[in-house]
Amino acid sequence: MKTSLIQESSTSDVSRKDKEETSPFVQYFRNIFNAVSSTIKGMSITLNYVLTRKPTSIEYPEVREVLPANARMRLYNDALNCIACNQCAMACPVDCIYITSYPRPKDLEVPKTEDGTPKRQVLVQYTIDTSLCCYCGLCTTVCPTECITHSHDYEFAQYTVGQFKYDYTDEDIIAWRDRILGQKNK
Amino acid sequence: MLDELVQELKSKFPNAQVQLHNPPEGVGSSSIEITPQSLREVCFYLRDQSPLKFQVLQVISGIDYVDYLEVCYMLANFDLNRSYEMILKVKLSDRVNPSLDSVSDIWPAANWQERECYDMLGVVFKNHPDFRRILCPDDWEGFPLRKDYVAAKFYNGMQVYPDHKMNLEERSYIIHSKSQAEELQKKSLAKGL
Amino acid sequence: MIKENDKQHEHLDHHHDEEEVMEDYEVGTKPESLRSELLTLNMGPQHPATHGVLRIEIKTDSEIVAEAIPHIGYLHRCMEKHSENLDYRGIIPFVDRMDYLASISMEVGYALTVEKMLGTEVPARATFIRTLVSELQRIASHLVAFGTYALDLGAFTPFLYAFDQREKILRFFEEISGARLLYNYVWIGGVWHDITEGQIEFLRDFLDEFEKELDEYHVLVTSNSIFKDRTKDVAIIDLKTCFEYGATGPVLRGAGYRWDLRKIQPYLLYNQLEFDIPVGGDHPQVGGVVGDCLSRYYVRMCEMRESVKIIRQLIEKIPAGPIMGKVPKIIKLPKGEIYMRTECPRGELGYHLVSDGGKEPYRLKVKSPCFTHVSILPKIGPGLMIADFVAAVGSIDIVLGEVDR
Amino acid sequence: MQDGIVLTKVDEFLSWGRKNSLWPMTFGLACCAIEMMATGANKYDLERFGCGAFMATPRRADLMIVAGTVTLKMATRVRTLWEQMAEPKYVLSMGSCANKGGPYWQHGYHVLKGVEEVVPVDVYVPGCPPRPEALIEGIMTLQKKIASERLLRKKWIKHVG
Repeated sequence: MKTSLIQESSTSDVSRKDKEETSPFVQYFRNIFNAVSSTIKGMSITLNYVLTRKPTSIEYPEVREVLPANARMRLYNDALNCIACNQCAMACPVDCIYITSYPRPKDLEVPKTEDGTPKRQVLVQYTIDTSLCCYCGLCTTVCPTECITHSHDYEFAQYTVGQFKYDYTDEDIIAWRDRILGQKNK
Repeated sequence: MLDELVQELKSKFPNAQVQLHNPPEGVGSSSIEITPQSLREVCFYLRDQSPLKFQVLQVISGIDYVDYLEVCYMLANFDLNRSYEMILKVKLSDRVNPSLDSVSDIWPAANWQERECYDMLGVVFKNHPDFRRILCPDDWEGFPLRKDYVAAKFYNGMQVYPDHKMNLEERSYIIHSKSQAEELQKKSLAKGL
Repeated sequence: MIKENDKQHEHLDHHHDEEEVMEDYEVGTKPESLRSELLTLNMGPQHPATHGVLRIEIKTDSEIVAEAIPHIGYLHRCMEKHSENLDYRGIIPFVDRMDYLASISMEVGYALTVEKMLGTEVPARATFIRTLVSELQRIASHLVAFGTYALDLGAFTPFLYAFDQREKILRFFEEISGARLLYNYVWIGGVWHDITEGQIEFLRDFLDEFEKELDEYHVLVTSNSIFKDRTKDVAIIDLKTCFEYGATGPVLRGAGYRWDLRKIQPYLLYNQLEFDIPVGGDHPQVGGVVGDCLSRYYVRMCEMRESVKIIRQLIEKIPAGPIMGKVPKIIKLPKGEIYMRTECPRGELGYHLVSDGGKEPYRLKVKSPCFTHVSILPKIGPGLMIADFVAAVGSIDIVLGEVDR
Repeated sequence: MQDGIVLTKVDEFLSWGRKNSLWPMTFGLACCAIEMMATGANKYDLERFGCGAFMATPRRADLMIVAGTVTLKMATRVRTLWEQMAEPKYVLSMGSCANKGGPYWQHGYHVLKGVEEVVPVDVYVPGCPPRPEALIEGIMTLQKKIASERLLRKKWIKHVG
């Protein structure tokens, strides 16, 4: 309806004007034609998408994307294999790894990690403030016993920010060990 | 190429005390140092008359050497056949009130770059058309990239480094008393660590 | 005379009294009793069309921009201060976060700068991978530019199409580096992870599909007459302005100057590759004048095709071998300074690195392309309509993380 | 104080309606904003959760996704935007920077250490930047929180007590 109104007014305008000014009039219709035709062209591409393409959405909570093996998600330190060498804390550009350890009493036997490195220190605290972590992966590359790794957990939204501080010497967190090693082997 | 330019500048501007700085250990870029007083005339010459025609000012970078400040002008020649870039340096010995002539009428690009240099290092550029801070808010105190800069505790009522977020407890590595340490150690040993 | 009068009173036709009053005055002059002033309009920091947290103070005369003053610094994250306190490896994650749409290009520039000072030899395979990923990053970055530019101008569909293709590139990046957006992939001396045969196969399929998609984008957006009318002859940045303000990248190439550091000062493998540098005015059938929004947009679209060409050449002859060169465990650069430029998707990225021989750089200053491009806005703004100003801001494709650093 | 079955059912209905039509504000600050855009795009499709309608103005939005680093210059604007939002309003802090300053906490003289310094935050999403899935999970966590809200009951308690 609207276009027809505009047409009427423009024709009446033209009748008043000189012959020279018919070109804008032609231009006007050409513009309308161009706009409509190019929109139809674009629409046909969209229609082609609708009809021929498979849906690309991932129905997230039900279907999950398989993460690549080296995906960098939440850090996990396997405290049983950690020798408290402090290299990860030094390499961390953000300074979010805090380690406290004491030399092992001399009367006790020195246990070994899985790859045979002697554990001369007793790890008392190994805290990572995950809310500061920038997931760059520099700490994992310097670890001599490869005990600090990126796990594949990314779903751990919290209601308070304090809950992001993980002490990896906690028994609850040591209990994650099997699950996270399982992720890597999968 | 830089040597020729230095010779040329030396003959044209005897007052500028043109010096060529080659990298001390052989790697890196060379730079040309001039006096602050002769900056504008040298810049005009470099842009319009010198055979290399540095028509583009790429960036102005300021460096704080604790004893003095240095302002570096990265100039580039956008000739399609022989592109060239150069570092022009000015040393400012007055660290308290450093000031320099603005080159924003020679290269309009300098307008914002000089504002950033002022914002970060506190170099005042004279005759600048719109001289104020650019990145930090207008009421910011201090010049962050100076080596002796200490961040303010409060800004606008907001704590910049709130104590409860600085992980002070975890960062205070060995503060435990002996008995505490032994207790913690015992706990860890029980976990098999 | 009558015609002009009509124009003058177009917006007043329903106020006949005013019209009568107005007729007493000569056309073109303003009655002194009529008070007029510029209206100040704040665009941003929260505005969908400013691509982040840019604030532009616009003084408008009705619908026309009379003065545009950009205010930046809303994302000033003190990257340069951080780099003075970190070792050379630890800076890479921060360099990533500068231009978060083209992190790899940022990393490549930084790694090349440090390697030049350090004198490290990078293995051939690592250089190949670096060239490959930086070109792929260029495509990903331009896709976002294309999608959001169409979004700014009122078209939602291209945004979805662009992100659809971008997700595939991100998947490739995630497989090689482990992260989706901020990779920390290019290290000093080489790259972190290797590329497998399967990933190259994936890339091959992707390139075939992407080229077809690119043709469709042209039909969907470039040939659309509404899009053309919005961008044609709008916000012309001519060559003189480009040189005065130091503009580089698609802005300079859009102005018709065939300047690309990949050709002029070749780094990585660019001197062995065949590709063209598209500039504004190469395709007169697209319309518009050289240096307008349309030509900047079109340069980006052509660059994507060139990048596809480059990647095709690369994956055919990727050599075997190690991916990390010999780098000391603690990197200490010799005393001195260096200024080095590379071509990132938004323009020339320069690092001015000053070392005092220690573990940390004494000063790292970044020449960011977007900073210079934002500084052109006060020059091109006046005289544009507000809607055209949005088109102008979108066409220079800024990333605020890099402007403020 | 009685808690009738009708009140509970009406409460449940109200919070069901609220949680399934969370309209976020178009408010991108930094890197995380790109992931937020990716979440809104086709692959992850935020619309499936009823919160894909990104509103350009705070007055029409229920949810503020603080996606990126909040600097001191921006902090007052974030506060203003939050104040402009109509009740009920929720804040989701996305990514390390908004949670606690992230990588910029140590030398960031111009970075606010966590957006909770200026606005109350309901849910924190970890990551730098979080994967789109992580953001969706954060929104689902927020939906859980909203579902447990008892709007009428609160009013009832106030009224009776």
